[in-house]
Amino acid sequence: MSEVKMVPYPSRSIVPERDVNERPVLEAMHLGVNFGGLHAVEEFNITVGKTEIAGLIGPNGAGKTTVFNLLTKVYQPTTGTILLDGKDTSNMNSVAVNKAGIARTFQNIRLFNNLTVEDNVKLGLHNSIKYTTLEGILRMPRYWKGEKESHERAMDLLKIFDMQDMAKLKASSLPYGAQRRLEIVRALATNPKLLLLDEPAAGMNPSETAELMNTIRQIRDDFGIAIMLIEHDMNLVMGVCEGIAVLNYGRIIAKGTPSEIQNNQEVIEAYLGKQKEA
Amino acid sequence: MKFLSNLINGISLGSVYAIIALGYTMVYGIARMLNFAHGDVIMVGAYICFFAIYSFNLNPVIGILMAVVVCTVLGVVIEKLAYKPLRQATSLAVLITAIGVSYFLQNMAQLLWSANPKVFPTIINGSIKLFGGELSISRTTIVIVLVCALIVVGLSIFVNHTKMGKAMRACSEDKEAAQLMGINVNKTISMTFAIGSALAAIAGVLMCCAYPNLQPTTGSMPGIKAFTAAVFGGIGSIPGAFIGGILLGVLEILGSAYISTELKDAIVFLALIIVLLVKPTGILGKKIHEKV
Amino acid sequence: MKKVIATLLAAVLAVTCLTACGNGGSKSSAIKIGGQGPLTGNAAIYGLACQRAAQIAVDEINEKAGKTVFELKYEDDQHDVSVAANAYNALTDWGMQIYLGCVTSGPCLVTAPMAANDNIFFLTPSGSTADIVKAGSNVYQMCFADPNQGSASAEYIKKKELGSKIAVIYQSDIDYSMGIYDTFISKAAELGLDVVSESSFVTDAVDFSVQIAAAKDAGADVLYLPIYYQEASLILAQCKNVDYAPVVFGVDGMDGILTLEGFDTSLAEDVMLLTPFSADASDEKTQNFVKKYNELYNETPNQFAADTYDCVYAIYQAVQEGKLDASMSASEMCDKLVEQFNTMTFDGITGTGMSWSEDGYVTKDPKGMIIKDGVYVGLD
Amino acid sequence: MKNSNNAPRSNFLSNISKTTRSNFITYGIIIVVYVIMQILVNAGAVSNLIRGQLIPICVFATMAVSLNLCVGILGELSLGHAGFMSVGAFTGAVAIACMESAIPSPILRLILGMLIGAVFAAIAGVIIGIPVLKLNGDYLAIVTLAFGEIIRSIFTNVYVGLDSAGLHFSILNRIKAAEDGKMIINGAIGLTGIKPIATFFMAALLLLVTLIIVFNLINSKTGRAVMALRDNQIAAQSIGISIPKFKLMAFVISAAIAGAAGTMFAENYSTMLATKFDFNTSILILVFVVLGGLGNIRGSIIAAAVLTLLPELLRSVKDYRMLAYAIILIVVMIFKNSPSIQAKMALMRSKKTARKKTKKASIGKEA
Repeated sequence: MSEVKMVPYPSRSIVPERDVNERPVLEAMHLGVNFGGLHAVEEFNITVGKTEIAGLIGPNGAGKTTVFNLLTKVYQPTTGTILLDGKDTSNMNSVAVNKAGIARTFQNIRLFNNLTVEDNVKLGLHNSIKYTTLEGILRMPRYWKGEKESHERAMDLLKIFDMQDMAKLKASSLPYGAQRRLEIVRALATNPKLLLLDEPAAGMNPSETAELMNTIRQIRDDFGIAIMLIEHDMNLVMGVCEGIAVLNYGRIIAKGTPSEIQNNQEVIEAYLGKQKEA
Repeated sequence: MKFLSNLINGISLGSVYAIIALGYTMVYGIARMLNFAHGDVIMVGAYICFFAIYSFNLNPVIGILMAVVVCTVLGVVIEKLAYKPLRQATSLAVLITAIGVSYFLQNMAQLLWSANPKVFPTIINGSIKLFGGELSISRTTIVIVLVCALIVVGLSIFVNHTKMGKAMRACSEDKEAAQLMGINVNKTISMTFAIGSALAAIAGVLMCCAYPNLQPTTGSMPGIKAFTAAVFGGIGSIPGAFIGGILLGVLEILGSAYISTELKDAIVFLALIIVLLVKPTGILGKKIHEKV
Repeated sequence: MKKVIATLLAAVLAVTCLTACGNGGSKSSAIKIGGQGPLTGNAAIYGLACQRAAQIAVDEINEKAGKTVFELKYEDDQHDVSVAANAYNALTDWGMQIYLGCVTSGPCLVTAPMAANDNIFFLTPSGSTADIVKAGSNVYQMCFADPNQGSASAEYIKKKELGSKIAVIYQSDIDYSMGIYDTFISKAAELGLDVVSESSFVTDAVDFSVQIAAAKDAGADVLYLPIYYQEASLILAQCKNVDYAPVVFGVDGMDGILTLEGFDTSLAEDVMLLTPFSADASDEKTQNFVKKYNELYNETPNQFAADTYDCVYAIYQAVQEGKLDASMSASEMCDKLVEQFNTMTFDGITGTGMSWSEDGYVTKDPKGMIIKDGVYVGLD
Repeated sequence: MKNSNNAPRSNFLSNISKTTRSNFITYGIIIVVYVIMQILVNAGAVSNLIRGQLIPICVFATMAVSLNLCVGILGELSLGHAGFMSVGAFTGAVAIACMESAIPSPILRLILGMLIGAVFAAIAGVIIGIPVLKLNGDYLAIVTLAFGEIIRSIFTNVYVGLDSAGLHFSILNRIKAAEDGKMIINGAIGLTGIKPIATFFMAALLLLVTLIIVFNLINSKTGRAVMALRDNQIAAQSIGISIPKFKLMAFVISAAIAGAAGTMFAENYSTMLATKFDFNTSILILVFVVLGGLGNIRGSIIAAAVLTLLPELLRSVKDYRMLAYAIILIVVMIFKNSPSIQAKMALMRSKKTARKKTKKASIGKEA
């Protein structure tokens, strides 16, 4: 694994050196949300470089998924700004945010269970298929062309995880690991600039996780996009992430490269607790 | 004065809706099903009481007790035969079955008791005059409102402070978890149906006291209205059913008094839509967050 | 499941063809009379009354003649316009030769044009909307057309000077009530009657406080109720609750109120109504019919039953005078019956000296009745 | 990543042909049944009762298919579908009555009437669809129920008259057409004086066109988006599929089809009442959909046909007719949906086949 040099970036963040001269794909500033007075996340600041693989870790209940939900506007943030590729997303909803370039997967898998694997991927391609509803009902030439193209594109995307043979299966009939991979493919199909993966390795065995690591890098290289992931599997996080942010009680307690994080006293305490309590 | 008298009539009609709505809301809250046969259980209750009083000359109190017993048994039997096999099925399948049960009860009633309407005997007589006779409130109205309030209080205490009530609330939150905690879910649901049906019997008798017309289809329209009332107040909530019922009754009477008698149903249902637009889960309904 | 449904469907189709093939061949010596009405559902009381009365009349006729003159079949139309068409079709499949029409007006409006098209004689006992008979020259009514009742009521109130201020409560979603209400209002205006309050209600209404308050506040001393007796019973009870005691005047739909099980007849004391039929009438025919109906069904027949009973006898009279026999086709019978009905007079239990216009309307006198001590007493 | 070889291409074709094959089988069934019934009718081999049911069956099958689009494909329970049918019935019939002198061809009039009925029902669909978008589950169901009741209540009080001075319209206030004209909608009396112009051919055609629209919709990107909403709304949003847009689209298309079916239904009878399209009719259509299987279009059609005929075939049990209908409905629902009974049935079936196999095997041995 090649060592990436991280350099400081304005707003107290760091990005890989190769992305320094590019506009960062994501800049979140003072992001916060409270649910009925409870500050689930506050003062969340992060910058993700254009092709960075970033990690978001922290103990259970730290607010990691909430950060994803804020970024994708499942919840509207109470405070702060999110700039996506320089664009302010404050007036956007989930749909607009996706169209603007963020795609995600979910901690508890959310597939379209009654549809086929192929249809799940085609749904990711939905906004890039160019024909209208009426053309679809009347089966105009553009319908045939659009369907053919989306089929081919869907098969190409499924190939990333070698899932072409499963195209005709119902999504719910897939094994757990394949469902997680399908979610990633579906998210990729929306042609994002930033891909958010919520525990992509959950339920996978070590060899599958190792393969996943390679695929994540592969995706980043082939698509030239940034990836941010939440993961409990430290081998994966430390192995694939270039920059890592650690969240505890809704606040970032540390940011840095994998080696910096591994040696951070506060992070170790957050995970293991203070010696007394242990 | 005219307004006041309309208001009182509205509250009277509303409390009938409220008692029926309580049954709907109980069953919905715990079993998560729209029991469209509820209105027809009311009809059965009213018939039992009618025959007890009119044909067998029994004391009205005994008549009411008989109605309660018969309806409770009926409710439990319906639950066992028709709904229990569908515990794991989609809610839609249960809904259609409930509608089948509703047809069944109506047609059974017609075969047993004929389609001829019956006039329910007067149990409570007279009225109270206020403001020098300008405003009169029938004693029936007072009894209905009181009974309704009593049932709401009683049910609230039962649900919040007894073991069975707690089991019911647990089932309404999460059936599997309740099962794991050692609650007999089947028994709890049967119990809910029993209580709901007993309430239906009381509702039937009270409804027929206020509006003494009894036919096999007597329960269907009030049933739908009461269901609307339950949604109005936030389905699953006991005080909500009470508030929803009263509001619906008042709206219906005021709507027909000041807007149009022809369009009173349209007014009531329009109000429902507006309420749901402002508060999507009804007046006292709980907001449900989906965890992402 | 799919297989089950598919088999069921195949069975249905097979049955279809079988029933179709089974028809036509059998010709019995009896004339087939068909009728339909709501035998289930909300309006079942009317349909069942007609079915029972028709059966009594047919049985009597067959017994007297010593042979099967008529064969009767009643089908259920649930007071539903589309089921009405099905019921009519079921009757024609059976080989119906004479048609007693539907009991309620809406279905009549559907089947009358069908009967006119098929040229099957149509005589409805109780479909009272004036439009029904316009469907064809072979369509007749046994009851009053609604408009006649409205104007007759207004004339009666005027003639007897029952009161100076009139309130009307009508049912706005049934044509029966609307028809009477319309003509009553226009006739009342013509006669100079003062209608001070008009209010309406819709099906399934149980609370009439608003309507009663409107009448009371307007100071009406006559309450005209062109509605059916179920709602009337509720209105009377609720009037009493608010101590409102006007002169109550009803129409033939009010008939039946006294036989309502559980009804406190004292509420109906002094209620007046126009009805062609009174179950308490002393003539032999009525007594005989009421007795039989009571024996068989443990109920007192209402005006629907009486009209149907008369329908069967009127047809019987026309059949005899026109010398019809069962071998004729429905269409041949229809022509002969039309000829007879346009000329004959008929004495029944809902009136004497009845005759029919070529349009299909009946001419008979409504009887004014007043309820005294729980029984009808003739007015006049 | 760009090298698309031949394998997916052939997959693509086989994929299309598989769903298309299934759809064409359904079209074929409709056409074959239509032809058979038409031949039987012409030969006089069909009873009047069944002949009179042909158009209603097509209409209710169309209704069931359109409701399935809403309940099965979109996944939103609607208890007021008859309301849209009502809108279509009344507006379409008024349009047809107005065109009577201008357009002599009844078929053309019927088609135009159905289009107008569909447009008005679609408008009603948009009006109701907007509040629907904000609600979920049972609350949505109750709003549709309320809507159906409002429509019924309004149409019971609508008066439309046509005379030489043109079309007159009124709500609540009774009006009368001039001497030379006639009332088309007369309040509680409903649509009056319709000269029925619906034909079995047109009804079957309506069903076929509906099927083509619905199948083509389901197999397009719009249909996929609608089904995605049914399966997981949050996931759908996360991949850029707008909930309001596609909910509304499915809802409105479903309403428009119901409107066209309503016009056809009204034109089959000489009168039509607003009360015909009440809660009970909505429920009836829902029963077709649930019994035929959610999302199963062919099932909807079969269920609609069987259940429309059933009460008529039960005429022989007379007074017990509707009771029998109720019992059949309950029993079928329980048998079809109870997991334990389904499991037992499956067990029996497997035992049966096993027995058959052993029997065959033993026979084979003996031979």
